[in-house]
Amino acid sequence: MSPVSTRSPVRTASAVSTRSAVSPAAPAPGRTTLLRRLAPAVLVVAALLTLWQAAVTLTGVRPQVLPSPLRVLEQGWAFRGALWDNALPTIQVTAIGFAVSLTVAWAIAIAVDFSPWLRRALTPLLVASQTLPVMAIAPLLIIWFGFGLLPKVLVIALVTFFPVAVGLIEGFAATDRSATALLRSMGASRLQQFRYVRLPGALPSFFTALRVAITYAVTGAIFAEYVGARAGLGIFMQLQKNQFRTDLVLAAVAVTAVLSIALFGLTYAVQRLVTPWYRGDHR
Amino acid sequence: MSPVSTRSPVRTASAVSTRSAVSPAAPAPGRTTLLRRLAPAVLVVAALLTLWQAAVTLTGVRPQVLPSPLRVLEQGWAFRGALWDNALPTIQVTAIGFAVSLTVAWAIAIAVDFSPWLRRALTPLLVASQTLPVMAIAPLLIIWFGFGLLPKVLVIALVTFFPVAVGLIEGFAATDRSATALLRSMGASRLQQFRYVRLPGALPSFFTALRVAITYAVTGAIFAEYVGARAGLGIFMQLQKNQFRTDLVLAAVAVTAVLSIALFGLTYAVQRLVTPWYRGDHR
Amino acid sequence: MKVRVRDLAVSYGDLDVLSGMSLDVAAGELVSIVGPSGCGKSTLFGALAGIAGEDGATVTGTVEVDGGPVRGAPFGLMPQQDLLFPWRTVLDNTTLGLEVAGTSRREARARAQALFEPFGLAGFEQARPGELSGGMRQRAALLRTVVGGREVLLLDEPFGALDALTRTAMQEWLESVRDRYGWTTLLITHDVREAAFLSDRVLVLSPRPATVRREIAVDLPRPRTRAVLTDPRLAAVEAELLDTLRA
Amino acid sequence: MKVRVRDLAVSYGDLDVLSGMSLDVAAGELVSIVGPSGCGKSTLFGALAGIAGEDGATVTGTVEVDGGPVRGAPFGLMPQQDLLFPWRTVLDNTTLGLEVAGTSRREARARAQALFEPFGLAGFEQARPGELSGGMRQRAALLRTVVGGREVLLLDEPFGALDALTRTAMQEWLESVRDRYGWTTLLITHDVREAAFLSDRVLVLSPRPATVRREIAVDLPRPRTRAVLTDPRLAAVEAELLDTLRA
Amino acid sequence: GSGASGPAGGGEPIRVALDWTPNTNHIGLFAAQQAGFFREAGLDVEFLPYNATAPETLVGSGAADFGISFQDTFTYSRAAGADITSVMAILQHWSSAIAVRADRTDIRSPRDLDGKVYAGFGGPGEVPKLQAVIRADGGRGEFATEILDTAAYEALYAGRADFAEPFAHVEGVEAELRGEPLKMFRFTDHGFPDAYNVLLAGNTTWLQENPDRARAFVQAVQRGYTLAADRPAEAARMLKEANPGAFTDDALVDRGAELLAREYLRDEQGRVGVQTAQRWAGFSGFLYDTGTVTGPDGAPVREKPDFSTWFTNDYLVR
Ligand SMILES: Nc1ncnc2c1ncn2[C@@H]1O[C@H](COP(=O)(O)OP(=O)(O)OP(=O)(O)O)[C@@H](O)[C@H]1O
Ligand SMILES: Nc1ncnc2c1ncn2[C@@H]1O[C@H](COP(=O)(O)OP(=O)(O)OP(=O)(O)O)[C@@H](O)[C@H]1O
Ligand SMILES: [Mg+2]
Ligand SMILES: [Mg+2]
Repeated sequence: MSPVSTRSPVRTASAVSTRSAVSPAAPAPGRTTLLRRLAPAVLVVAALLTLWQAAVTLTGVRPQVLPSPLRVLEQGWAFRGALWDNALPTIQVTAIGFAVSLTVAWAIAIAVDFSPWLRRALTPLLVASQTLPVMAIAPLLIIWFGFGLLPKVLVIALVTFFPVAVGLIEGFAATDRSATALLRSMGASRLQQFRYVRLPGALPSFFTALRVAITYAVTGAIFAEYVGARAGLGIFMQLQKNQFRTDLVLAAVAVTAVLSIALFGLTYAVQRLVTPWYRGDHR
Repeated sequence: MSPVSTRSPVRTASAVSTRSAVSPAAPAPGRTTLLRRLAPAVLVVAALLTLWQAAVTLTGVRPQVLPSPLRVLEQGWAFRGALWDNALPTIQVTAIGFAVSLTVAWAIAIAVDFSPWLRRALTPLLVASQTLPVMAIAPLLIIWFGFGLLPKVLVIALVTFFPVAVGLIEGFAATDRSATALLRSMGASRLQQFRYVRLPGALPSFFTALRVAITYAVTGAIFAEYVGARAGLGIFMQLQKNQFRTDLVLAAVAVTAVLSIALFGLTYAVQRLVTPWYRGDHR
Repeated sequence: MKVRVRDLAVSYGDLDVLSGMSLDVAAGELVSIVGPSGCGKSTLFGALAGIAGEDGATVTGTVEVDGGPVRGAPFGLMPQQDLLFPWRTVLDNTTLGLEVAGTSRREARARAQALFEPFGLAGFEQARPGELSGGMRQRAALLRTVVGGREVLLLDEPFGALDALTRTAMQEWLESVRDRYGWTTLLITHDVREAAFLSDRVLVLSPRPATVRREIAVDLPRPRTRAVLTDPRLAAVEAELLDTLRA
Repeated sequence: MKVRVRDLAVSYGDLDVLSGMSLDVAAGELVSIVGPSGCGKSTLFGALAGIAGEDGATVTGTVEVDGGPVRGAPFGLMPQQDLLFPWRTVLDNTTLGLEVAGTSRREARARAQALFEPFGLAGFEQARPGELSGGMRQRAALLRTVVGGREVLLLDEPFGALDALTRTAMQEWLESVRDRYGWTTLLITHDVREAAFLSDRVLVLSPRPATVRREIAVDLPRPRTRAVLTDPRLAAVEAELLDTLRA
Repeated sequence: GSGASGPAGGGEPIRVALDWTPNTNHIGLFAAQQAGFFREAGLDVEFLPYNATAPETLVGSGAADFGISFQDTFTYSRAAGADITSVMAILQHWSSAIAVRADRTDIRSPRDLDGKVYAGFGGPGEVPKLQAVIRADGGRGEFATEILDTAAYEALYAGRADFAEPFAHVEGVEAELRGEPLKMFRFTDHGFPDAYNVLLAGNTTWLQENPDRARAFVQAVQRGYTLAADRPAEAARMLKEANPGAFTDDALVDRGAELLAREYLRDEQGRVGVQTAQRWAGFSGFLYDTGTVTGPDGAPVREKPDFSTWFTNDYLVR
């Protein structure tokens, strides 16, 4: 009986040598793993793009209606300067807006966690705030705050704070009751209970919410540009759309997507840093 | 020493009589509790409205820019017929769209949970899907699907499926590793592990995500009406906006908010039904 | 041999927990495992049940059941942490093993229900696990395991949280039904008297990394009754076990 | 009296768990509580520590410490489920009580660290609770409680998951330091020998709804050493306890 | 106020709100900027970034001093109480028109639109206007409306809608360039009054307080549109230069500018910018007659105002 390496834990009589099912067997960690992790996404995206290209070529649909991915790529590349110039302000406003959004979400969630009265008072307002169409409040924002950074930051915050706030509020509320009880038995103040149990207990829930919210951040910034902006991916999209340059609109959409995916990926890295004890089994 | 009733658990030497800190002491359950639960929200909303009314009266801002809440109410009431006629199609399309959204989210989350390959392949696509500006794809939707229900349903699904999918995916992944291990030791198939552990374990996370998503559902429907519609709250808002009737736009926003809050509240009721074992301490 | 283990080695990263452990269990036998806290007893069960890898262990070695590879799920594991599912009632927790094996819910419930009385859990069928006391949780977990109908039971401290009386009652129950169902049983316990009373053989493990330091056969007639408790042979085994552990 | 409890009644909905329980504990005394599984021992501790309401219990009655109302947090509770926090290392779990009381992190760590060796946890300071064995978790939870520096310790089955040897070592450790720190201790155990060995008095509870059925004083010299284990007076107390439980 | 200082009075820049991303409707504004007309008049002019808020709202609330407007949106806004005055007509005639795809042989004149689908923007006067045109052409004026806003043209091209109302000098040119021309039915060809398609509106209070700066600004804009009317190619170049990156298709701008200069920028007397009470009374009066105009209190108004108070030629060079 010579030892055989298998991935399944000891379930067979033949000699087994198995390594954690958690961290997938990796011959050489670094680059190879990354490549193997990215492969499925790359494959599927490639397949979809090919399908799309084929569909456009076969149906001969007008590029104003649906340009082929190759055309989007080509034109996007030709206009890379303009795309970059417009991406920068969007990235800037996204960063500031999302920072504000996180601050607001944490502040609200903590306040609500400490006061059931506030919880009941604010919850309907928070929900209602998500129903405000930006179009309806844009004039107010402009009249009050002009065309500077502020109204855009407000729009992004408005669009993205809610998932984080809800995730945190429910995360706090869902923490293990007996753990809180233990702390209370130690005479822990409400603040200490929060710090030692509710806060760390809510972090996984926070990161889930963060992933949802961060996805909306860039889109929110583009949306915010409707309130008034001189440059930005949203402005670029509108300019191109009004000139029937669907290909360039989609190029800008692609840039947005790449930005969002990068931010989304970033949350995993941050999570690993902040909650080293927590391992969802992302098998 | 005569027994005194207090809300805090036995911490004093004076005779104590304490009832669960969880369900707040309620003299007569039914109506009174509900009233007391709603009081904070009603108070805060009333305060805000008063402030707004005062601000409008004092600054004398034109109603086309910012109407007073009383005017919104009055005009909203005057146009209650139109509001109702437009709310109905929006509610209808919201219901259908959100049903589709939930189905899609569950399908994706389950698929991804069963296949790490799919997880890696789809995650970037899911994130990217959230970056598609409705404005940019609206023309495509119309060209492909016409003016019927379908494009609107698609927009709502697109806007709302993501939080649910992410909540479910992470909920599945976060379930207790040792509980899964126990089931594996029983020889449970992947499907059984899912059914007996991952599914019930993910439900709290699902409901958190549901609350975020359902808030976007009505707004999503209004947004979807930009894709093309004959009636609906979104159409009503556009019409009134073009007529500079900010008061009626806000009346429609108010209807939207009430609808969203109602749906939001509904999730708690459903959650209590579906996960009776789970009690976040919504103190 | 019902179960045959050879050269089983388990490590968590740099921490070697089991190093080349071998053991045999005959069909119908009850073998106890005693050893210092943290030596690797629970880890051994995890490796047998095929779930040690789940929390990051590296496992090598051979496990055979009935002389061949492990097929299906012959092991019924009662983990040290009871792992009752908060979303199921106590009754539905106890039917889990049966449901997984494909027994109909109704049938499973009937079979589990029958044990609630002898396990002192009558009246708590519809309670949630959070409403049970520590000892009641443990009994529910044991109930879930024995009702699951597996050939080999792996019981990790099944009576650890029980008072003397309840404990004796449960031990006697186990002794009385073990034979009837032909269970092959591996039992982790820290109570040498319990080990001596219930076992055919007791394996004493060394501190981590664990190997079988000593194997002690208990030559007492079966089925064992309360009378055995005063048998000097039992006391002798007990003393021998303690001595080995102290060594 | 350090602790004075009068007419304590606790119920979960329709389930009466404690009904009019009264007891006194003198300063520096160690009082054990034994009783059938599920009778309400842990519930009693929860009520004393002021947290029974947390999971939905209705509590009535009087608890006094030092002859007056309960002020601050005089009780150091070691719960039956260890409740180690997964997000803290083992060391940081054990410093929790000190941190809550306002001790600096550094000082708290130093004090807890000193106990890792006698508790057999040396080398696991930086491990996560999930990487400990059942017995190691229990020892970490005990460490957290005793290092917290409270006047009254409520220990719920502190040695339940330990093997005989480790258990004896821990009991002896407790006996040796109890006096030094002047701890008043209430101890839940299902091991009558342990109760007899460690206690000044043992309270035997009735089945649910629990009241104090019998109080048995243990007249053995302190500090108690291994020698006491063979003392016939200990055996007598043990027998009396078992008898009372069986009644 | 302080704004009553001389034409060179610096102070705050003059803020101009645009209705849309830069396009040929704005040609004169940017021509004036590029040709230095504003500088010559001592004016600091700031074009506000494009945004989703109606220029009438911005101008009326004082968030902007001037803005691009249209005769119908101006009418609704002013009737609702907005503090705005039209200071110049930019397009002297309808450039927007009813359009169907040129290959629609089944639609030869507006009366054939009965029972068809209109891709609209949700403007309150749209439907009555189209009904009037169809009825004037002998139809019943019954058609379905899909409110599509910016997706209207795509729906038209894709055949999901049958007709829409594009600008001849923007979408019309674009369609031609693309080789899928549109068939246009001009309103004036079907018994409908002519109208100022595009206007320049100012904040009334600001105008009164800053008469000199107002005059200087409006005249500079008028010079810009005159330049566009005289030398469209040059004006188009300026428009593009003023908005780098905004135009991807030169031909669209050039052909649009040419068409504007040829047909829309001058009135019957060849003047640029001048408005008449008669033209105002025509289309705006029609809108009042439809009952869709509402007053500041939200109630429909039918009684027509004195339209001559709505506009002024006072700031123009005459
Ligand atoms: N959260 C709860 N909700 C409802 N019932 C509960 C709850 N906690 C405990 N009980 C009930 O109270 C009774 C006493 O429980 P308790 O935990 O105090 O028992 P115990 O004496 O500590 O038993 P053991 O020795 O098994 O730990 C049990 O019948 C249990 O079912
Ligand atoms: N998931 C894990 N990760 C890392 N180390 C682990 C893990 N589980 C167990 N260990 C280590 O393995 C060793 C053996 O643990 P195990 O649970 O098998 O002990 P045990 O013999 O069952 O002890 P006890 O009687 O206290 O339950 C311990 O030192 C423990 O720290
Ligand atoms: Mg163990
Ligand atoms: Mg207990």
